[in-house]
Amino acid sequence: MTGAELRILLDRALDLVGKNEDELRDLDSAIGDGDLGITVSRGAEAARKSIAAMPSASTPSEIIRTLATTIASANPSSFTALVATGLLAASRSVADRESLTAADVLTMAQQAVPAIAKRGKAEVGDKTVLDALVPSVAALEANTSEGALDAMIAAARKGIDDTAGGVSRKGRAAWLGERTIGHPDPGATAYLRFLEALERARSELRA
Amino acid sequence: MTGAELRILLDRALDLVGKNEDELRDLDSAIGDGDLGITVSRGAEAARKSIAAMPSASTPSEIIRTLATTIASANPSSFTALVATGLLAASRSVADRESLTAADVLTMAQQAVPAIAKRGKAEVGDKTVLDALVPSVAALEANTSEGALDAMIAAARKGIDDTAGGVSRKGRAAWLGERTIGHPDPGATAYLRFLEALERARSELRA
Amino acid sequence: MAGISYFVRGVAGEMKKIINDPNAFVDEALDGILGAHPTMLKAVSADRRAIARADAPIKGHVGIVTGGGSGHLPLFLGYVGVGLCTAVAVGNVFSSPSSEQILAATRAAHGGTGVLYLYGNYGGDVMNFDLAGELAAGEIETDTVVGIDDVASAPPERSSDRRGVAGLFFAYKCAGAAAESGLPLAGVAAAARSAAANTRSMGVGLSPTILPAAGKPTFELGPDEMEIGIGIHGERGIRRGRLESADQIAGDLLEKIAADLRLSRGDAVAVLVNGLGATPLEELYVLYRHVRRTLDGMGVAVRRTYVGEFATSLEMAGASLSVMRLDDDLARLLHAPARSPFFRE
Amino acid sequence: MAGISYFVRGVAGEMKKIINDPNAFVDEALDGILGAHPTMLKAVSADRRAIARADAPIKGHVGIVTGGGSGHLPLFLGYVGVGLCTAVAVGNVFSSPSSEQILAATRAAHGGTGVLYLYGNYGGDVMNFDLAGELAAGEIETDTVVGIDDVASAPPERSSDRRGVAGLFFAYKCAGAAAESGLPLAGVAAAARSAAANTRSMGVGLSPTILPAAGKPTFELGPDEMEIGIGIHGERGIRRGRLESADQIAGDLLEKIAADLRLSRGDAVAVLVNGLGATPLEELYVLYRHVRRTLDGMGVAVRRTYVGEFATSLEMAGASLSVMRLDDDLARLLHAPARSPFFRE
Ligand SMILES: Nc1ncnc2c1ncn2[C@@H]1O[C@H](COP(=O)(O)OP(=O)(O)O)[C@@H](O)[C@H]1O
Ligand SMILES: Nc1ncnc2c1ncn2[C@@H]1O[C@H](COP(=O)(O)OP(=O)(O)O)[C@@H](O)[C@H]1O
Ligand SMILES: [Mg+2]
Ligand SMILES: [Mg+2]
Ligand SMILES: [Mg+2]
Ligand SMILES: [Mg+2]
Repeated sequence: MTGAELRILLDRALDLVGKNEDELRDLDSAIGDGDLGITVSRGAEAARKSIAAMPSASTPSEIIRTLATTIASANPSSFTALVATGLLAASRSVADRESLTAADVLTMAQQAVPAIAKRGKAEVGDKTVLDALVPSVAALEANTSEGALDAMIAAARKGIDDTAGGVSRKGRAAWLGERTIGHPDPGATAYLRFLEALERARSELRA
Repeated sequence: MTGAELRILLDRALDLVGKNEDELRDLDSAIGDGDLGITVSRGAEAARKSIAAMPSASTPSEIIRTLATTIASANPSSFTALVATGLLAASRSVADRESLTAADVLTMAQQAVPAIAKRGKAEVGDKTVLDALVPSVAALEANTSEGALDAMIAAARKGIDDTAGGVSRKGRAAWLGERTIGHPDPGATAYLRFLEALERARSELRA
Repeated sequence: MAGISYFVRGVAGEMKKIINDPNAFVDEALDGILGAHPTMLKAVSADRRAIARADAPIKGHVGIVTGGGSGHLPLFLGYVGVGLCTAVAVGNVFSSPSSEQILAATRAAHGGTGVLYLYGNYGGDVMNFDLAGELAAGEIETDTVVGIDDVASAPPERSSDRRGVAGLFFAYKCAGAAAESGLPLAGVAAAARSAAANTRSMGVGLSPTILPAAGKPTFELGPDEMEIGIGIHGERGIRRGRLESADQIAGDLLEKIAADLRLSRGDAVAVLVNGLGATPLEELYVLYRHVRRTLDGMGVAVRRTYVGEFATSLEMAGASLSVMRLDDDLARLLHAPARSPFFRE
Repeated sequence: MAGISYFVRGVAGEMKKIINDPNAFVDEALDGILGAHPTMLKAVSADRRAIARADAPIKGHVGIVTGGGSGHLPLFLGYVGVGLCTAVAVGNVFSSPSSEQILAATRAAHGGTGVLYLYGNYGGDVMNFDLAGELAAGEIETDTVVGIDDVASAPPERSSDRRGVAGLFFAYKCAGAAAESGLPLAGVAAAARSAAANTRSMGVGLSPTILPAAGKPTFELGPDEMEIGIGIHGERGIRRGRLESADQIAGDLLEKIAADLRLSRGDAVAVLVNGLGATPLEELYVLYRHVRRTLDGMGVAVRRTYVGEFATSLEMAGASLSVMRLDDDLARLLHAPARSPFFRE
């Protein structure tokens, strides 16, 4: 995938993911401060603009770096620091590529995950974005072919469902302790919605 | 009336007037801050103690001065400043008397009234203690004989009733403007209750 | 855009206080203050209701005595210090101190050259200060200046009936600096009078307050109402209206004040945005922002700015704006050093 | 004797704010602050969310950068000044600033000898400061100290998980004095670490607060309840109980703090009684009174006292107690001069 192709894909996916604002706001209101909807919609909107303003010859690495810094600044929060951290690690791992192969995408994901875990000092099971991210990257490792994105989505969704019954152990939600039981993690859901948006954008662009 | 007689009379009258705490609190709550009940009950209680602690040879003037300063300090407020002002003027007007005649009592009242009016910068009709005080002193001027106290009580009561329908123009009640219509003035009522207490104390002591 | 009123389930109409016996509230607060600031303040009456700066009386300096009801901190006690008032008489919540307490403060403040009484124009306070002044007569020369800055409390033609609110701070600051500089009583009184004459204030209340001993609100407001022109005891203002935006509120208050002061292009002023208790500092700065922009637009130079809690009404939500027009003397006096446990310049 | 909770008809559950557009609240408050204090503060990023003392960077001096969500004034911005922090990154209400904003503050604070990050231990802030530090790496040396003074937020064995609350003030004051004296980064960090290690806090909340943009209360409390151990965003504490008397509350808070600090006879301390927003200053002094008496009784010397609003939670009613054990170094640093628009020593 060239830089130009990546831009088109991201533009559409970012547009789609922003439409989940209400759901994400409600999820974050239940066990956090309710800002995740705005964080995602404003971040996506701002990122579309920044990417559109980049020179047409920008590399995938540069595009992802811009995505990272724009999201980090639009409506700053815990989630944006995590996303930016992961995307910056991903961007660095493909710094020399003009175009991304499936292997490159896997490398990016494999670099992003530990960077995010380290930033959040979190582990799988803490009921955070990691509980969707880690299994979805495992699915990608198992399958870098055509159906990979569907497998990632399924794995992320399962990760969210499996942890919804537990207690949030990180971030603002952790303040509520037992009161978080039964609520799916907002950040993990945002990640799932992004994967879904990517999938839909890809189908649309193919059609 | 000697100092010794005055002490006995005041002790009983102060005891009686303190029992109006609830009524005065409610009246002052309606158009003021509700402290007049406590002001009167604590002031009366403290004054009884201070007077009891005075040397037995104290003159009426000294006793009234003690009454003034004690009431002024027990639970300070607008009303205590007015009462103290009036009593200090009264005390000064009989400074040389060993014993009070009916004429002395009239002099005291005549000195107290303008001092209070000046202190409060108030006039009859402003719906204050003056609206009970001024007519009651006029009644005393007209009749310094046996029935004087009854006449004063009747005049004070009429003054209160006549002004209840008007607007309070001085003190905290004036802040409420029209909302004071229909409420009798608390300070005027306190003065009336004191006259009544004096009357009852006198009858009891005679009996 | 209108202001915002939020409805909260589960906190319906409650007001909670961190106190012990409500009747001991004032004395316990004073005990805390005296214990916290022993190098700056001392009690000068047996009942500890008259309090003076620790080094009072200052020989040869005019004393300044203030006083009033409790529940307004930092008013009044908070302005006892170097370059400010010399002593204070402290009443119960929203109630005047006694003439005896004022007299004790007067004696403690008297450095041989007389005492200025400087306080807000409230009936009980005026009567008790006047009475104290008469009791002190012969012994100590006194003069009196009362704060009458609240434009909402009476029309211009009855300006001497107006109440004193947060703008009293400016009079304290200027009179205190004058006294500290060694001016005689007439000079200190003139500084106070000039500050008072050039100061106007107006406030807006968003919620009432509860007197600890009385246990009932000082007034009632509808859920999306505000009281424009409110006093610091919850006195009724000019009108009651729907809660407006910060800019509208700031604009309303400034308009009244500027008209009453006849502010015009080229004037220099000091501005005080005061919180009444519960309103966050952030909101006070949002108000200040619009006041400042408007004054800039009018060509009025803002030489000094104060934003914070200077005269409160227990936990009342709301704010007031005070403006003092400056001449060279007032500007110099305002700029002079001052130091109390509650205020430092 | 129990504390007192009053029920008020006609103000049922409302919370009113003096604001314009809720989404512009933070930027408008900052605009007001920058307009009010142009000689002391300046914006150092295009979005004006990074703000530094007017004379920053100070050549040869270590910079101190703090930051966090808005709604806590005077925290965090209020502690940018001489002898305090050098710059701040300002987030939305109760939200972290961005790493970009922190980076801008870092650059503005860097006088050539590195920057200390000093802020409260909250997830979003930690992640964004860490990210900023990585972005600055190579260009500017940074070290980090986080405030973890809230004893109610985690047991002693997990003390590094604790949140930072009003006690952060002590770390600012000591680190700021160390930086002002020209100590290198390691020395400034050591001062901050020592202050943080010797400070404990705990608070009690009486009412929730409402985020302007969210419009819902941060938590709910029964009409006569209080939350013991509350955080400055309304985080749940140790227990919820009936509102108690001031002396009981003060005793409870001090007991927890003294045990955790292992305070003993002969120790010297600084005490900070902090109001969370709506609670009147008078009530804070009633709390202080009991704290002081208890410490006196324990043979612990109170060397410095601070009572007022140092770290708020918008209009939350409640208070917190912070105690810092003093050694000679901390006592000296605490005593050093400091000056910001919001704090003066
Ligand atoms: N320490 C952490 N490690 C990993 N993920 C975290 C951590 N803290 C928060 N998150 C994720 O961030 C989400 C909340 O994001 P956001 O709303 O931006 O937080 P906040 O508003 O508290 O700053 C959570 O649902 C969780 O997925
Ligand atoms: N200026 C005044 N002149 C005359 N009487 C006054 C004046 N102000 C108040 N009063 C009297 O005092 C009474 C209220 O007394 P009090 O409760 O002590 O006042 P406050 O609590 O406002 O200090 C009023 O009912 C009125 O009779
Ligand atoms: Mg959130
Ligand atoms: Mg009264
Ligand atoms: Mg009263
Ligand atoms: Mg947030």
